[in-house]
Amino acid sequence: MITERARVAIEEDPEHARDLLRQMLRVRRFEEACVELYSATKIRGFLHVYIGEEAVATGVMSVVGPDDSVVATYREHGHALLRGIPATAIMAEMFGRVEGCCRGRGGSMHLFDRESRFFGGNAIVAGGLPLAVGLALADKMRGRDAVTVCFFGEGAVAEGEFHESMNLAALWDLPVLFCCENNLYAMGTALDRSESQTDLALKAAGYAVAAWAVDGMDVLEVESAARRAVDAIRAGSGPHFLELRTYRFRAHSMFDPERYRSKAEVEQWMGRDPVAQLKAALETADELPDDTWSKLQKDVDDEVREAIAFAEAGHLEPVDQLERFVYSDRVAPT
Amino acid sequence: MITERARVAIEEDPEHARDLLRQMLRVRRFEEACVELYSATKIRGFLHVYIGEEAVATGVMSVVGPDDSVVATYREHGHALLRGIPATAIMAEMFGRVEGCCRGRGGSMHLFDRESRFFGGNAIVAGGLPLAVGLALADKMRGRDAVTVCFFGEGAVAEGEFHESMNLAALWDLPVLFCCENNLYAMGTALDRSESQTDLALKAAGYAVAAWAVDGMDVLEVESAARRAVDAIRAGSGPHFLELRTYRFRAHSMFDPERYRSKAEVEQWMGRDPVAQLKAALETADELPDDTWSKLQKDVDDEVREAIAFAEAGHLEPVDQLERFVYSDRVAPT
Amino acid sequence: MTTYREAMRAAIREALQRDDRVFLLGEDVGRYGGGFAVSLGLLEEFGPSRVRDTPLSEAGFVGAGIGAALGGMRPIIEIMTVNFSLLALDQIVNNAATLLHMSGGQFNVPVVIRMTTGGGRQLAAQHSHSLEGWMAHIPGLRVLAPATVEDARGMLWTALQDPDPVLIFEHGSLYNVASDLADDAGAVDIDHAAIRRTGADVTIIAYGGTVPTALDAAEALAAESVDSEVLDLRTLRPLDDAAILTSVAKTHRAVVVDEGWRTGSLAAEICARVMESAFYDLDAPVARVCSAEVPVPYAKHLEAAALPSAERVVAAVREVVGAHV
Amino acid sequence: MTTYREAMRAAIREALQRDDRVFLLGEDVGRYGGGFAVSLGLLEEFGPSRVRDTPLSEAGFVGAGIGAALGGMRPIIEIMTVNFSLLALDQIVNNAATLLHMSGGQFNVPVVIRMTTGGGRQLAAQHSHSLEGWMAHIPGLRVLAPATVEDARGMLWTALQDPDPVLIFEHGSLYNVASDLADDAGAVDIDHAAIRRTGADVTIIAYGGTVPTALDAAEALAAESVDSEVLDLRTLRPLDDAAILTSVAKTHRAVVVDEGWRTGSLAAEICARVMESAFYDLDAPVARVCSAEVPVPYAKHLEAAALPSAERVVAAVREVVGAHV
Ligand SMILES: Cc1ncc(C[n+]2csc(CCOP(=O)(O)OP(=O)(O)O)c2C)c(N)n1
Ligand SMILES: Cc1ncc(C[n+]2csc(CCOP(=O)(O)OP(=O)(O)O)c2C)c(N)n1
Ligand SMILES: [Mg+2]
Ligand SMILES: [Mg+2]
Repeated sequence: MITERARVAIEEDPEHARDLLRQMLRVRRFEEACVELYSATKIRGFLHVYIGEEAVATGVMSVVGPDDSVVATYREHGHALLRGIPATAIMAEMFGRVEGCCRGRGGSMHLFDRESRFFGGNAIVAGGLPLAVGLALADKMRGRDAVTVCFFGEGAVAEGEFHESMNLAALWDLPVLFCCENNLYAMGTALDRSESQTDLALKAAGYAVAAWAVDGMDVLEVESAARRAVDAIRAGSGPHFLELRTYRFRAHSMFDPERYRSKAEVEQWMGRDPVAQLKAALETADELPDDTWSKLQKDVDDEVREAIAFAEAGHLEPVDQLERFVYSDRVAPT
Repeated sequence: MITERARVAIEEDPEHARDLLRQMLRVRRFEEACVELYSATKIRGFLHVYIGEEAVATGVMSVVGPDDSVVATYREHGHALLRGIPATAIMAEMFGRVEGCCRGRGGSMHLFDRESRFFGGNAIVAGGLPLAVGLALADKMRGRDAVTVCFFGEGAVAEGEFHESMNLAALWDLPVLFCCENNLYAMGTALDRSESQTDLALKAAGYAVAAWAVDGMDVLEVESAARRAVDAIRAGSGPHFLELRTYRFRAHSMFDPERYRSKAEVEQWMGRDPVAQLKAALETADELPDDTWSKLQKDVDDEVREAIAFAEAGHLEPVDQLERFVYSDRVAPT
Repeated sequence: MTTYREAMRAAIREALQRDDRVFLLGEDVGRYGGGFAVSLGLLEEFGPSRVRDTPLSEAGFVGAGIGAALGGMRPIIEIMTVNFSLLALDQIVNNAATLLHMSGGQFNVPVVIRMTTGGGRQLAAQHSHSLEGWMAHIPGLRVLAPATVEDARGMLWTALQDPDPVLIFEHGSLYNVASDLADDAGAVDIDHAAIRRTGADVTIIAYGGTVPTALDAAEALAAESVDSEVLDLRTLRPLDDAAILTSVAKTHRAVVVDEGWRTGSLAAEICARVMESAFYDLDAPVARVCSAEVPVPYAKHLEAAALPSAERVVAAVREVVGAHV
Repeated sequence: MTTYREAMRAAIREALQRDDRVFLLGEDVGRYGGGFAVSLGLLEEFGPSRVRDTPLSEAGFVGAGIGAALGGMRPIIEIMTVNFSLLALDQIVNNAATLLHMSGGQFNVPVVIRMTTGGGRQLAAQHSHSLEGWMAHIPGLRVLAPATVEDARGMLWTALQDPDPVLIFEHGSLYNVASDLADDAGAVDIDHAAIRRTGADVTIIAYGGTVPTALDAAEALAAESVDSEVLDLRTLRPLDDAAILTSVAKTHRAVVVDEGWRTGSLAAEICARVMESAFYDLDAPVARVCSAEVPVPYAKHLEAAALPSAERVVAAVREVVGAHV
């Protein structure tokens, strides 16, 4: 089953479609490795994987430019990777190494990167939304033509910080793209047990924010919706809200017996695996010869393997540096 | 100009209409006295008067029963008075006397009364909304057929606590009547500078809460809307939201130069004075003979005068009682 | 053997059984079984009204719990971790702690708010706070820190009898601690500190997650013939001054072990009180072993360096005991 | 003569003039002129983008200010009063104070957050908090408490040069205080405490709203020939230990005056530090004059009894100085 949009998109630019596949696969393989490394106690703390949801970040990130800003959640390995943080630096971070993108201080939930304007990695649900509003405000005040993309789960919608942020962004007409990753659960809480009104795009109307729902399992759909939204934002039409309907295939974190949903439901969604879907579409269109696919897989596997080797070989920050970065090193202010 | 509803209502029950007039006048005169007493430094702290908005609390409170609960804001002298707290106890409270309804510990912004289930008097904007949700939850869990009425200004709508409370009340299908006193300003901030979407009743749709807007300058309109909502809530149809469109004739508090609105605007709204309107309607209907009106005024003036005398004659809590009521007196828990 | 987690669960179960005004509410307390599996199975036993999952809205549901208490219920509110309680502080400080006083004694707030606290599990800066000492600053609250399986089992019921708001801080590292628990274990007093080890040379004052640390340190010190008394505060507000002063009067030396950041810690308060009331009893200044003043880092070795450890306690005690031993 | 309010306004104006990355945001800072009239006239001068009214959403606009700082701006966020900051604590503690560390030094947060603090104006329990000492518990923040017109004028610019978040607490009772201010008054240092009165017998340590109280007490004590040194902390985090210890080394006695509630107060921290570092210098335990541990009551006489006063300071000093004078 291949959608018309996929058919056309692949026909128009098969290289780009293959790249999207590759990006999704990078995230998938990287996180599969993370899960194993967690079991091997190489990675510790909380680990939240994005497996099943890769189409969302891949599709959105594909239309985000280098001057744009990105704010994410604790389920952000994929976002970080897609934003351009090297897999090596991310993996080293999760190993707690000084070579990590945050020198080992952040861990899985707190990946940051100044160069690519990747502002975390926030472990407080909805805590990143006000930051996104502020980043967009700064851009607007400085006359910069940039968009701030803010990812968050549907669970965040119940938080007051969501409400305040939507209102501020709309009131001040700010260039923010709110990307609500609706995977139907917040830990064990199904959407209909967290929201009295479960049509999230409709909720955005309460703030006069343009919004629509998107099939978050189809990376081409996501990309097209994100492009439409980002273009509109760049054209000055204020904040936009996308509800990206997706599903996490794995447990919430490494400590989740998954008592709140049925195996059947999970399997049904797995039938819509975004990686498998795009792969099938490319195959149908004869745009994924075996050797291309093998090469693609190998590249991805190499990248992950290298990342692990890099992390393994990494060093620990000397303990006497513990209190560094509580305050800025006293050089001239940035 | 007398509305059809007013004509009918007065015809059906002139006594009741006169009582509504009397209640509004009680609030009006009481607060006029408060303003004077503030200037005379008898009352201190912050003082927020409700002058111009009396129809709202009067109309709503008229349909609230003794087992219902009421939660209000710092602009709550009227609500307290209408709920049945004696004017004497309220005035003594503002004088800081031990005979005050909170023994002088609360002051103008914190009037409470256990007997009439009047739960304050909250000086944190939107801070009372979660309490109202909880009171209604308790009623529902105990199988009590009661409604919790929660008053708040339109400024509160921007707060996260508003959002979280609306969602919880709707999600749990609780008997709460949210009364949004939309007087168009939050201190100096006009509604359209605090909300990206200024149709507040529409906002309630985001929570699947039944809502409508009401002319808050017409006590009969307010009463009828409140009755409809309270009846629906008692019938089990969950929380309701009323946007009561009103206006405060005076400054926000005693420290407000009112630089944010024009005299003309204030005067225009004063032309819709809820007290004057109902009085005129009663006169038109020949239901307010001069002597009735004189008597009514005299009763109200007497009540206010008595309250002041009572407060003046009140006593101070001994200073050695300062630390009382931080924790309950250690008798059996209530 | 019973774990701290099981003891806590048994306490909640007992409360739900004994008093139909009691109910549990919080994020994922129901179907998920609790973020730390404390309430696992209770939904099945008591149903979704009394084991009530909430949306992610800390201010909203904590405030709703406070309102329900005003309305005659006895809610047990679970905030998944102390880190999220920052979102609910307005409700805790401006309402729960304040209503009784503002209302001139009319409205007490019989609510119990439980939360997981502390670091040590590599959860990094936003998930490792120890704010129980900080919260103990607020008049109107009672603050408990059960450190033992017995206290995990017994403090809740007593807290529920309190007419005023009680916060219970459960250190995340304690949930898997197991010990024997009497079959008839039940409510315990929450007014007094407890001596967990008697000793003559120094008083090590600890609470919650630092009690095991203090006991470990005391063991190690015993090998150096330093005889430590370990005092478990149990209740952080109000502090049991008498217990602290009695012990210090005996040992003349004290070390406070507190996972909070040093500046403005509960340990500082204890120092101040000991100085105020027992200045002339002291043979050395009271020492503090607190967390380093950094947002807790993820990397294991950095985190370990940031938090109090038995080694750091031993070192502090050695210093305090000084040349006298 | 310049009032503290005018000095603060001049400081904001100067910042807006000198650095186009600076802007002011908060509730009613614009058309209303500020809840305490600090920003009166600035909207007209700088326009609604740079003097930016916000809706009532403390978490939202404080977080937005933090985000704007990340985005290269230098926001001055006004929280109308400290009481409402409880709604924004998640943003302050979990983001502003933490981002630099979590990001391994990549993202500093150059934001200044101003708020009115303190009691004494009969505003009752929800509008009279003194939480500046409490906030000083949080690593990653710098906390200032200007007590003089000069500091009101000069601290802001220095704070804006700080690459990290700075909280400025303005005591409500100070706004109308007036004193001479040099025409060229400008930025002041924010690293050091200041001696506001030299003396030999006792050090009275105060900050913000309690500095005038301490000075009044010192005057009264002078009449009894007790010669007090008054130390204005100015910066509550990090504390200027050297200044405190130097003065105490001279006087051997100290009284801390702190409007925060006693338990867990900044005063406790100072007691602890003095004990840790100057135990053998002390001739008497350090005393504290703090607020009574009650939600501040409305009635004037009760409120007055709850807050530190010159009389209470005098009494405490007398006790500390004891028989020696
Ligand atoms: C303010 C806050 N409350 C609670 C938590 C604990 N928690 C972590 S993730 C999570 C669920 C979030 O769900 P959602 O926003 O849908 O994101 P998802 O995990 O599904 O990607 C919860 C409750 C938290 N991190 N922050
Ligand atoms: C959380 C919070 N922020 C700010 C304030 C200061 N403040 C007091 S009243 C008010 C305006 C509230 O407006 P609205 O809700 O419309 O009620 P109104 O005063 O118009 O009745 C503000 C900003 C407060 N009390 N609480
Ligand atoms: Mg989700
Ligand atoms: Mg209003």
